[in-house]
Amino acid sequence: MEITKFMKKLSSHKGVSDVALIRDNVVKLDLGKEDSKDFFISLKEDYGFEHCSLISAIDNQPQFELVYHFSVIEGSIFIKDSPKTVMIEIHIFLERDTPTIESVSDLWFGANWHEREAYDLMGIYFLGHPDLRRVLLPEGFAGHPLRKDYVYEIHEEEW
Amino acid sequence: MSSKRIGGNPSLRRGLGSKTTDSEKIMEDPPAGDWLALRSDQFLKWIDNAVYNAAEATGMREVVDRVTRPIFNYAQRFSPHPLHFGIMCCAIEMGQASAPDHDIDRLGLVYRSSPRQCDVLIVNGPVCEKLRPKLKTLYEQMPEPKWVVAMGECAISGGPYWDSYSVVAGADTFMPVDVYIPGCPVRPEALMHGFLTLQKKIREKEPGLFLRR
Amino acid sequence: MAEMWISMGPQHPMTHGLWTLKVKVDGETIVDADPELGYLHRSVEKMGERRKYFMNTTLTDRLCYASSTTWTHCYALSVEELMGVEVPQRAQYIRTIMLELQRLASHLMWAGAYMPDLGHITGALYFWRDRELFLNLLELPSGSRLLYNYIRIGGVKRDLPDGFEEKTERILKLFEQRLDEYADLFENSKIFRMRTEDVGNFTASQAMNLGITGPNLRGCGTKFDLRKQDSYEIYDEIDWEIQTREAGPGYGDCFSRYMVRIDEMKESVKIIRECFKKMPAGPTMASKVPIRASGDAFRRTEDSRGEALMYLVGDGSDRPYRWKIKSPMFTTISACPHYLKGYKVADIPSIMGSIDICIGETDK
Amino acid sequence: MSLFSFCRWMAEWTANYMLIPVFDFQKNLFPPFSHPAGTIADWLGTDGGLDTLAWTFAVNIAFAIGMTNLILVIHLERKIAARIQDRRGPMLSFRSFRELGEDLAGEAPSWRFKDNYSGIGILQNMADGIKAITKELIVPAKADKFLFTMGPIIFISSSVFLLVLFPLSDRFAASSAPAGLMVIMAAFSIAPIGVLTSGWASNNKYSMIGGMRSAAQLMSYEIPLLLSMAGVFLLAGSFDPVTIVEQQQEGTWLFGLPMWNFIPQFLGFIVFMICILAEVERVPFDLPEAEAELVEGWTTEYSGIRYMLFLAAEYIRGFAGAAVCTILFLGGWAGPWPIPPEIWFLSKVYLILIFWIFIRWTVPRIRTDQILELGWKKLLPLSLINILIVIFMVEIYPYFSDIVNLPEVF
Repeated sequence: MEITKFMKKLSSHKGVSDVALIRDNVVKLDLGKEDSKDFFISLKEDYGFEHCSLISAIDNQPQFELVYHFSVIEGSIFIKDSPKTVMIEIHIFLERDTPTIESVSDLWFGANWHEREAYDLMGIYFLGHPDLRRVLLPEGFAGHPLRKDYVYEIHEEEW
Repeated sequence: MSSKRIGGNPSLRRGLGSKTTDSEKIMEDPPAGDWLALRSDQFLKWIDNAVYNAAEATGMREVVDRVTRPIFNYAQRFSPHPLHFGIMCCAIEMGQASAPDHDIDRLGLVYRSSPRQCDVLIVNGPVCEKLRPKLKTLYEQMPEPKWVVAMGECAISGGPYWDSYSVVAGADTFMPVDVYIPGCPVRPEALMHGFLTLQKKIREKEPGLFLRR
Repeated sequence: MAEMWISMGPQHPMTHGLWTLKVKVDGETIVDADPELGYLHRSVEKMGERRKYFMNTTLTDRLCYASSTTWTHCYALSVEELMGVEVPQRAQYIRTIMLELQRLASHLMWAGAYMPDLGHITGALYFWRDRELFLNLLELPSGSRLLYNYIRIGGVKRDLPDGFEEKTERILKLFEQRLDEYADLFENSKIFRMRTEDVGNFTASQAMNLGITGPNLRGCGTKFDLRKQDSYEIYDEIDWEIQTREAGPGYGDCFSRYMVRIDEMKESVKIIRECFKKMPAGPTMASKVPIRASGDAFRRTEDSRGEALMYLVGDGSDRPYRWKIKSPMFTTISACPHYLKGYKVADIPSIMGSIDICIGETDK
Repeated sequence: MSLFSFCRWMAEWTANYMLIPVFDFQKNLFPPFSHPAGTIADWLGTDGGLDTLAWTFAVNIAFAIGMTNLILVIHLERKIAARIQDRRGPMLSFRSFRELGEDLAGEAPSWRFKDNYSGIGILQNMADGIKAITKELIVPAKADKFLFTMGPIIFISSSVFLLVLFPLSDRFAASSAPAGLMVIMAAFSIAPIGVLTSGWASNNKYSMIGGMRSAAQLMSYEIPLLLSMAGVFLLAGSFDPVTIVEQQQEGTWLFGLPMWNFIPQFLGFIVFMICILAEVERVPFDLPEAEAELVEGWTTEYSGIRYMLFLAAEYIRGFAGAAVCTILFLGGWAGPWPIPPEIWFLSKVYLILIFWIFIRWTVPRIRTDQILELGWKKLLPLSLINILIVIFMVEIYPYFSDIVNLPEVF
């Protein structure tokens, strides 16, 4: 499937808005939180995005933003006359009071620890995640340090 | 920030985390009246004390110390076996130091994987909050006499990670450090110099006595 | 023997860094595994939010201690994308040379660390001896042995010194000879192949789903290298091949991963030579580099270990609002129960060594 | 003059001029009682007493020679390994004694590190050994204390015992039993019990797996090892090292060279070399202490002198293994005249040891299941074939050659 055709198809999905081509091989779109799981399933099954590159959580004060990067490795989407592979960047906005979203780790195993990290450092809860524990910080650590309102003491030496 | 070596002094050592057990308490104060009630380990301790006191009284201790101390000191300072333990960048340079170009084996350094068989703990990177208890365990697993080398800026003071929420400000905040090797990362030559400095330190501060360790 | 959990790490010769692998064994067969990270979590992402854009290269250098230039380069690329900086042609060539030299050093570090895992200490010292050559080479332009801080936003710190090309050529020639010599010691050795072949297998489709990229994925036969697939700098102007292993016995196992890296080193040598041939004259730094940025941008590069991705969000100030690092090893380690199950305890070092762990970038 | 007659002469001299007068003097101090000193003095006058004293001397001499060799072997290992790896190895020089002398004399310390690392480094072993004495001996809290101390004793004593069992030549033997090699092999196979014991008692999973591996390795390697030795025993018709070496001098080969056992029994020689490597636990068969996966294997929890003695005992076993190999297959102490047989024997042993060092530093370690497979499926059949060949040589061929007048080959 050529990338322009792919972009047209994307717009027809429920909850998808602002589909844009931000580089010659990267498609960016915004997605509603409720329709995310259906969209991710079709992203994997229909369009062949085999690889979950990154899930990053951003504290936009007040709401949270989740940015998913998926990439094609041997999939069916291509760019004409170019060896470049296609990536997709998906933005999902979450309310600060309810930072929950459905997990995609059953679709991409590689997303498993990215979700754990987002939970660990940003406090986003992934529903249906098999093993949502802290991954980088020790168990019992108070707070989620990558949030902008996290306050910590800096050990500054006296000079 | 104290870089004082605490290894040899039992009272300070105890403050570092090894707790005084009940049997030790009994040992310090042997029951004067009922010798027969001594357990075998208490008895050995008592014998040890008796021999020590006798040696002390006759002046034998000084003679034995005078001869054995330099020999043991010589052996200790020329065979420092570090723990095979890497934290960050400096660990790579530590490995590179044993490569043919620098060959730290010339100084008799053999990396042992088990803390039980080591003399030197090289802290070669930032100590994070999650690592700190483990590092302390490693230190306590090592047999006396033991030394700690803080290798690189991170281990000395936190280095580039001074404003991090999870990095401890230097290894000496929770364990005694003998030698600091600055550098980010430490070059292999600097590591060698650090070990020569450690030798110098061991030589100047003679280790524990022979009869009572 | 009953089933039991063995905890390996954080101080264990197998780990190559600081992490804990808990394995459940039945006799000597692995039944289950549970990796644990975080002993080296330095909070680079949070610290980056307190520093200016150009100051963060210090932190990116220390992200991966075996391959620091590639990470700084990934960061510089992302910031350039965010700010819209155009890098001069000569700087791009110099960057490519530095990246490939760093890749050689990193792969040699890996090979050196892999050999003691198999009980072959001499191999480690041979590879580290060769790595020393490349460290000396990288020291010439940058002035440092391990953490160079040479690639800056908008170009490189300074031009290559005089005589760099001749020195590089001499070292590359020596290195090629030595790689041919080592073939008899390693890949043609019966015991080496006994330890690595048919150990730690995974197929390409599994690897993609598990999030495994880089040489580990190419060891499964997938032609996926971001230097071609998402080309940056001047990799698309240079004639080189993606190194993979053909399907057959020993496909997607430790041996194929070993061979992919060895072949990649040979390919890197080619790239460096061609870069020197084609290198134009000119400035090495963009004429104007802004210090403020807004919006968001990301670039991904082919790190020595796989796909490196940095996602940056700017809010118009001179510091990043959010800086997210994707480490290839983070997902690869998370998948280790999948490729450890069913093998022996003695295979753990062989498998975990072959995927080339670097905890610095993993724990961030 | 043999070692024993020398020791006997020494024993007589010691008894007559040193021991008996002392005991007699003590006896005379207490004339009314039958003091033990008197009994000892009487006993020392007899043949049995003098023999016992002579054996004691012989064993001590053999032991001292073995321990001296041990230092040399460890030094060789470190230096050759370093040279293989394109580096220099330990370089602690005798000049470092200057510092020691200053410390002993109590003068003010002055720091001269330039001189300390410019020698051949044989002092490094000494420093390591003495340092180990000063280290704290740790017994883990949950370890089985009795077995934790017994394990090293079993391992080290059985290894040191090996040193006095093999002869350096027909005249230089501390012990000469008709079943000499059987005793050596029995002593060899005690050590895995010590390994298993200390591995289990450490209360450490790595140690335990190391101990288990040692037991498994013993099971799979002892059998082909003994079967490959059986060929030599059949050929010589004896377990006695002296007989075996003498038998090897009988036949001749090209240019009148003696036909040592490794020529007719090449198969057995190969099997033996592999198995003895596994027996002394060297790379590629050092599974019980595979440092990549089992931190230090079964020695993980041992500190200080216990660990150092483990290390020493392993080298002693290596030395003994090479000595057995020399006796069985390389003609023992036989060699041209001007060089004494003891030197011939030791040089052959060192040749094998250096060969092992080269193997150790050039091949990776193999896996447990592979080692068992190699032992049971390949080496065992090969050693059986070797025995068949020897039986053919010893029994069947001479029988037929008597009947049909075959040429005398063997």
